[in-house]
Amino acid sequence: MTAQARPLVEAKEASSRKSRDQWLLKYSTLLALFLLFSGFALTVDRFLTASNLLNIVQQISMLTIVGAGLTFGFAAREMDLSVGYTVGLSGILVPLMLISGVPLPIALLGAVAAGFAVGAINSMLVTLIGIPSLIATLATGSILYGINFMSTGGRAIYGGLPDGFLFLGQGQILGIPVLAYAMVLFVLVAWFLMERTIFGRYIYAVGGNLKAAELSGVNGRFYRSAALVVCSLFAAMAGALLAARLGSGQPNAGERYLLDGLATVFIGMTMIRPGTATVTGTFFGALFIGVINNGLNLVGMDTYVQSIVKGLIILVAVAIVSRTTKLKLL
Amino acid sequence: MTAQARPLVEAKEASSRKSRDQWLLKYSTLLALFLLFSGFALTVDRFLTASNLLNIVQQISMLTIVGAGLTFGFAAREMDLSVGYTVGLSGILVPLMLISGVPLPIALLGAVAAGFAVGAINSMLVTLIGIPSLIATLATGSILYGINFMSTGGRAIYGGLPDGFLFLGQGQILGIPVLAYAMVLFVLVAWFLMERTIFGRYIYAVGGNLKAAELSGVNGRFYRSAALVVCSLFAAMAGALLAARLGSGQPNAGERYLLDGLATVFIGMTMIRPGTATVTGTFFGALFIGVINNGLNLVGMDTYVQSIVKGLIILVAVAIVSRTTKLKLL
Amino acid sequence: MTVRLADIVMQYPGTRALDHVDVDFLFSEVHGLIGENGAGKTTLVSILGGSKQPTSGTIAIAGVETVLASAGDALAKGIAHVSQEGSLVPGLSAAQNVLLGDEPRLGLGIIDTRALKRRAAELLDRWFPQVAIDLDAAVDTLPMADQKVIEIVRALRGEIRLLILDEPTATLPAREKENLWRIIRSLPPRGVGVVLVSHFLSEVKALSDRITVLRDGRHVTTLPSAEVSEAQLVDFMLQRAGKTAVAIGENGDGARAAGETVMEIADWHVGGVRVDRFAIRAGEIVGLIGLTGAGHFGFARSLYTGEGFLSGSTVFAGQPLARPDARSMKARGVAFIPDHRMENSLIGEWSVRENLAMVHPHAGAHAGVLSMGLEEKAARAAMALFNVKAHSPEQRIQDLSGGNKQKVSIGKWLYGAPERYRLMIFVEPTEGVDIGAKREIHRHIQRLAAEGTAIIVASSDLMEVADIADRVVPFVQGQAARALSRAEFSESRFIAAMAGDPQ
Amino acid sequence: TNIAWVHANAAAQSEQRVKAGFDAWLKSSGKDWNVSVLDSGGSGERTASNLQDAASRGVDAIIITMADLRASRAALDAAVAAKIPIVTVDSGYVPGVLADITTNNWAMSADVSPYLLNELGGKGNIIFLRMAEHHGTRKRGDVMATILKEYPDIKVLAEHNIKYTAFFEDTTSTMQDYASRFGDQINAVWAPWDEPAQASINALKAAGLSNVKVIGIDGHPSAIAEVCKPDGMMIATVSQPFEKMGAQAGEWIEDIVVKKEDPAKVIPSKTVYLDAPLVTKQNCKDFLPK
Ligand SMILES: Nc1ncnc2c1ncn2[C@@H]1O[C@H](COP(=O)(O)OP(=O)(O)OP(=O)(O)O)[C@@H](O)[C@H]1O
Ligand SMILES: Nc1ncnc2c1ncn2[C@@H]1O[C@H](COP(=O)(O)OP(=O)(O)OP(=O)(O)O)[C@@H](O)[C@H]1O
Ligand SMILES: [Mg+2]
Ligand SMILES: [Mg+2]
Repeated sequence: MTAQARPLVEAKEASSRKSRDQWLLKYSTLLALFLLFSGFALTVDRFLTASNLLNIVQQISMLTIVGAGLTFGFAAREMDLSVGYTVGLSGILVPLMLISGVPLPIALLGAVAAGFAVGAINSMLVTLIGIPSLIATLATGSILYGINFMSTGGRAIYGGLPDGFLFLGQGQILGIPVLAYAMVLFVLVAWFLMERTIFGRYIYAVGGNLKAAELSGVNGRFYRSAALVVCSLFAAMAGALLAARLGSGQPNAGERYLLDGLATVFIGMTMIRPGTATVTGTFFGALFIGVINNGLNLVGMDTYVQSIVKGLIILVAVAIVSRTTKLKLL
Repeated sequence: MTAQARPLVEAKEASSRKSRDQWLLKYSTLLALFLLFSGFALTVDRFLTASNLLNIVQQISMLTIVGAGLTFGFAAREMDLSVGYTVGLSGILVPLMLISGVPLPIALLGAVAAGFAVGAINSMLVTLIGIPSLIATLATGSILYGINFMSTGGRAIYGGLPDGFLFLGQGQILGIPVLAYAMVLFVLVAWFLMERTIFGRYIYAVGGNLKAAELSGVNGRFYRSAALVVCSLFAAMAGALLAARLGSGQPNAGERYLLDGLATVFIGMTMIRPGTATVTGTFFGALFIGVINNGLNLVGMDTYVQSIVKGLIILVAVAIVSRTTKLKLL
Repeated sequence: MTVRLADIVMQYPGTRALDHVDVDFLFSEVHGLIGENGAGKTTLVSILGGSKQPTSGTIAIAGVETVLASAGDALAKGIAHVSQEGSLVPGLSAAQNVLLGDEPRLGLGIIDTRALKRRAAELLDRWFPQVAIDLDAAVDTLPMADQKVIEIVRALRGEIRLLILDEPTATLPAREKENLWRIIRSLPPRGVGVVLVSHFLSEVKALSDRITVLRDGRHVTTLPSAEVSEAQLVDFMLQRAGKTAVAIGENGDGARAAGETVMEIADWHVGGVRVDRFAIRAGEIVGLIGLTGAGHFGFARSLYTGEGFLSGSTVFAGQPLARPDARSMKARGVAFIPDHRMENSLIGEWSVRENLAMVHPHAGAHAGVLSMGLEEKAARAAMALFNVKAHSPEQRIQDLSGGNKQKVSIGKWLYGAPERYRLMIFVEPTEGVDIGAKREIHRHIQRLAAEGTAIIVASSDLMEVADIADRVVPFVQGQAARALSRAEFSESRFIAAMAGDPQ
Repeated sequence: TNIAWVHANAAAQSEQRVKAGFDAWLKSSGKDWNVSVLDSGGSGERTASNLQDAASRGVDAIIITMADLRASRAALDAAVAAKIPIVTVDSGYVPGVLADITTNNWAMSADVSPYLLNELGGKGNIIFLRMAEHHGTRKRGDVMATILKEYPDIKVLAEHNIKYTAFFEDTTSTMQDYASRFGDQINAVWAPWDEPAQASINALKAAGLSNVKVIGIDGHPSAIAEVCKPDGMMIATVSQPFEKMGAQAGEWIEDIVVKKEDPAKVIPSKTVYLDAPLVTKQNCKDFLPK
């Protein structure tokens, strides 16, 4: 019958249109990033130079690492509000150790240990005692803040840092900043863990539906803890790199990493798998913020105006996805 | 049969034990507050003096107002990350208006309008465009930050403020600070709205189960918007009072109100109706923080150590509830 | 008076859920709506209830074309919808839920708390005079059946002319079911039409004046229920899709030789439940039945999770164990398929593939590294096994129809499963599942038993238990009563046993 | 003797040095005063609360460093009413306090800014970093802006207001971007204090720009060391006598609180300016720690 035939054709058309929409939606934030990048490349003089692009990478590397860690937390539906202070902790611990003569590899191990310790405490509070991670990490953040400032007397630590350490934050290998290698390494490891291993799958599972995961025989406590530990570990590594980049240990240097890290993850959650924190999304989220900051700086825009423009760009980029998909963030 | 009787008896005993436990649980954070208060009263010299208690009230009044506003947001399951900058906005807008000769009542209306405008924009982004409130308010926060600093050139505004305005923040009526009256007024209004009116009931309903509320004919969009508008309005009023207390407009004065406001609500969510944001809970949460800060200051404890001790006290207070109830914060 | 849905099309990405459907509902009838899982029933009633907008088509109330822009809009026009998933506001009390959106006020928007409680009690008494529910309790602490009652009372509180019930009895035990049936029948004479979506054909046939059958999103037929038999309805539902009705489950008594004892417990005390002795042997299917709150579900759950375990001795596969917990029981070869699949089993935002891979992800991994290709292959196999209707393994679970969700909830235990489970525990295995799929699931259960797996089925569907179980243990007020053997199976016997009638 | 020490932001090196000077003075004069430290973390409101609490506690004297006291008027009045002597350091004089011990921010900038511009020969391109949130850095920037008007051949390539909360990283990133954008057009960097100057030098060096003249203000030891390096890019700073400020505050409190002398006789003026000499490559050796 003709009446029957019509709808089938329509269905096909509709579905191909839909799948295009679907695609657009998944990648609209990425598209916004691309447009932004092209815009800067065309209009801003030295934007598209190797040295500037390397600058961007260097500037976002610590943020990306913190964001990648937070991604694990979000995936498991645990929020770590203490990351900023964990960045600060290892950012002063490592310089302090180095200055007192500890060899570099051991100082870096010290950062790992500090990150692990913070993560372990957070996850004990959350999974054993049952304090919601938002409160627990708000409180441990307050404690870490006190420790960071107390252990330095509030002072920044300068001087006496070995060249090998400074090389991590400021040096280059084959013309590419060491920080870039570090970032790529962390992102790849995080991506692999989350997307290709059962470890990552289960972190997503406990975040997606804890009860369902536990009834399927998944150790919910373990994977929620693991996610919080990864958050802290990554933050601690970022802190060590930050100290190397700044050539000094600053007790409050980490604070911006909380809100910026969250922004990174949020923006990332608008792409790839909308509503879900993914390592790839977070990476592009950090790149997004990095490109905006750098581009607007090159344009010579006033800091305050930058802040306004940044907010507007984020809104526009996210609005496209949000019109059509329901994003649930937490 | 005896076998039948046994479980019933047990059930009764268990249930009376249960209800005591239940009670303990509901009020354990309050109990912690009470113990803390008594501890300070007994051990710290001038803690329990009228003037000191009034100090505490004055110190927490703005925080309580911001927290009361955030309570509406949490109840509707919307997070406002821009409150700090809204505090800042009206905290410079009102002094700017006053200095340029606008009469006090109109300047205060200006603050109301500013709060309303920010809330309206936030809620449009959230309910019309569909951007999750966490992202939307992160972005509007960035925009407001830029506006605040741009409009003042980053400088604080001093001088030329009318006495009537300063009286709001620094004066007393019948020996009690005006700020205390303001706080009580806002808390009572917020409590009444949330607990006794349909407005509040629907805000809880859209937060509890948006779909169910909409199926019952509740206008979800309106009440989610309303919650965000109340957040901003309360923050704007707190900002005006803050400027009156400081006798100056400071573009960055509001920033601490985000994290502290959240802490207030979180702590409040451990009592009264565990897991739910309530105005009463938030009030006690603010009191909790105020008593800790003031008491430790009176003890003469070093600020950094204070920060550590504060984190520990919060953990202990919240741990009691968390051992037994599942708190879901967002 | 009627509501007429004309030429309704609902297009989802990759799925046409409704394809030019025409149907009209009278305000003076009970109108049954049946069809396979995924046939489009929920979609159709969601459009009727205003919570979804069709891609194209029109809606006319009493001949006047209208738009149902939202659930609230439909409600204002006299159409109330009790959805399949349940929609109450947790945290609010039962009374507050009943009157949500229509609170009595003192003026100035202030809620009249006392009047609210009174009105809620009146409403409950008017529609469900036999049911006692604590209206002050937080609604999420009430049993499922009570929650359903609250939802229905809420729907009926206003000037309603059409009440939509989407599988209202899927999770209700027998006694509540009967209550509900009585209410459904009483509505048309009071001027309220009912649209009833259900997989219980006998229920639909008994209650409805007219029945509409959907198949693959198309309208098959609408006809007076007096004019069709159940068998014909099944034909309408399955026919032309190339599926033939499966013969009613013959489980071939005694064909399976029960093997050695798999699990044996004694003096168990879990929560409010006490069981003196319970044992199950390989290849045996044991049914657990009971009224609401009798403890049969809690008991079944606790065998796997140990939830609420207070005391008792347990021997599994010849080895004593202290207290069951999910991980160690899974490691011992126990599978647990819970009820309330969206809450207890599935992840809505995940794809079918990812949900299927949740229990045994190793099956989709190469040397510990997950391979999408392998996963997809294994997922397709599991989907084929259970005949899951989805446009691809990548479709999100929340976009599947209720019954297909249930199939995934069971299928995930068989994806990459070991040779065989020692014990499988099913709670409400066919909740919201269509008649064809129900038989398939029963066949699977019987096949698994035949392969030597011990099986526990806790269900509120007595016919289901009668069909597949070898032995039925009725629960009465937290106690296991004497088991019934196949020879004693009959609906009346079950009901008597559940009521505590010692025979 | 009980002293409450209220920091505006203890994370600032300058406040730390004031405190260190005070501590050294306590030690050398053998006092066992009980000093409790209250940090306001940069928040004017916390400064007010800290003052209130100190007054509540009834300490014998309060020392306030680098706060903007105009925003703590009411709290200050409470302390004054409780007859607690208050000495402030670099906080701007407000009625009620005994004195504000400080350096002259306008004068410091007036020393170092022309020095930089003259070293450039009155010609060239500079990056102008400012920070308006703090009164001292703001005044220094304002003076520089005024002086610039007299140097028509100096071109400001870019002006940037440093983000206070993460100033070191913000300066580093911004300077990296400027290095990309302007390359070797940059002849000099004017930084409002030493730490951003140091951050700028790090970033410029990493970008291979070692021919840029940088100045800072404060004269922190690491900055002095940088000036003294023969090839150091930092050509000048101003040495603020922070330690001396701390010691001075101690001495006056000793006289007034312990020895009960008349404040009017002890303290010369409401605002007491201490000398802050310009440090350049020529004289920097004099400022190195002995
Ligand atoms: N949001 C959605 N996106 C894509 N497909 C959907 C969506 N919602 C429903 N579908 C598809 O539409 C079809 C009809 O679904 P519907 O829920 O109406 O079925 P149903 O008849 O109620 O089935 P059941 O008896 O299992 O509840 C199914 O194939 C389902 O997968
Ligand atoms: N693990 C447990 N822990 C505590 N109490 C339990 C447990 N299992 C069962 N109970 C108690 O036993 C009673 C029956 O529980 P069960 O879950 O079997 O009820 P149900 O018939 O499934 O009810 P519903 O229809 O609400 O699912 C309940 O009152 C419950 O309090
Ligand atoms: Mg359905
Ligand atoms: Mg049940």
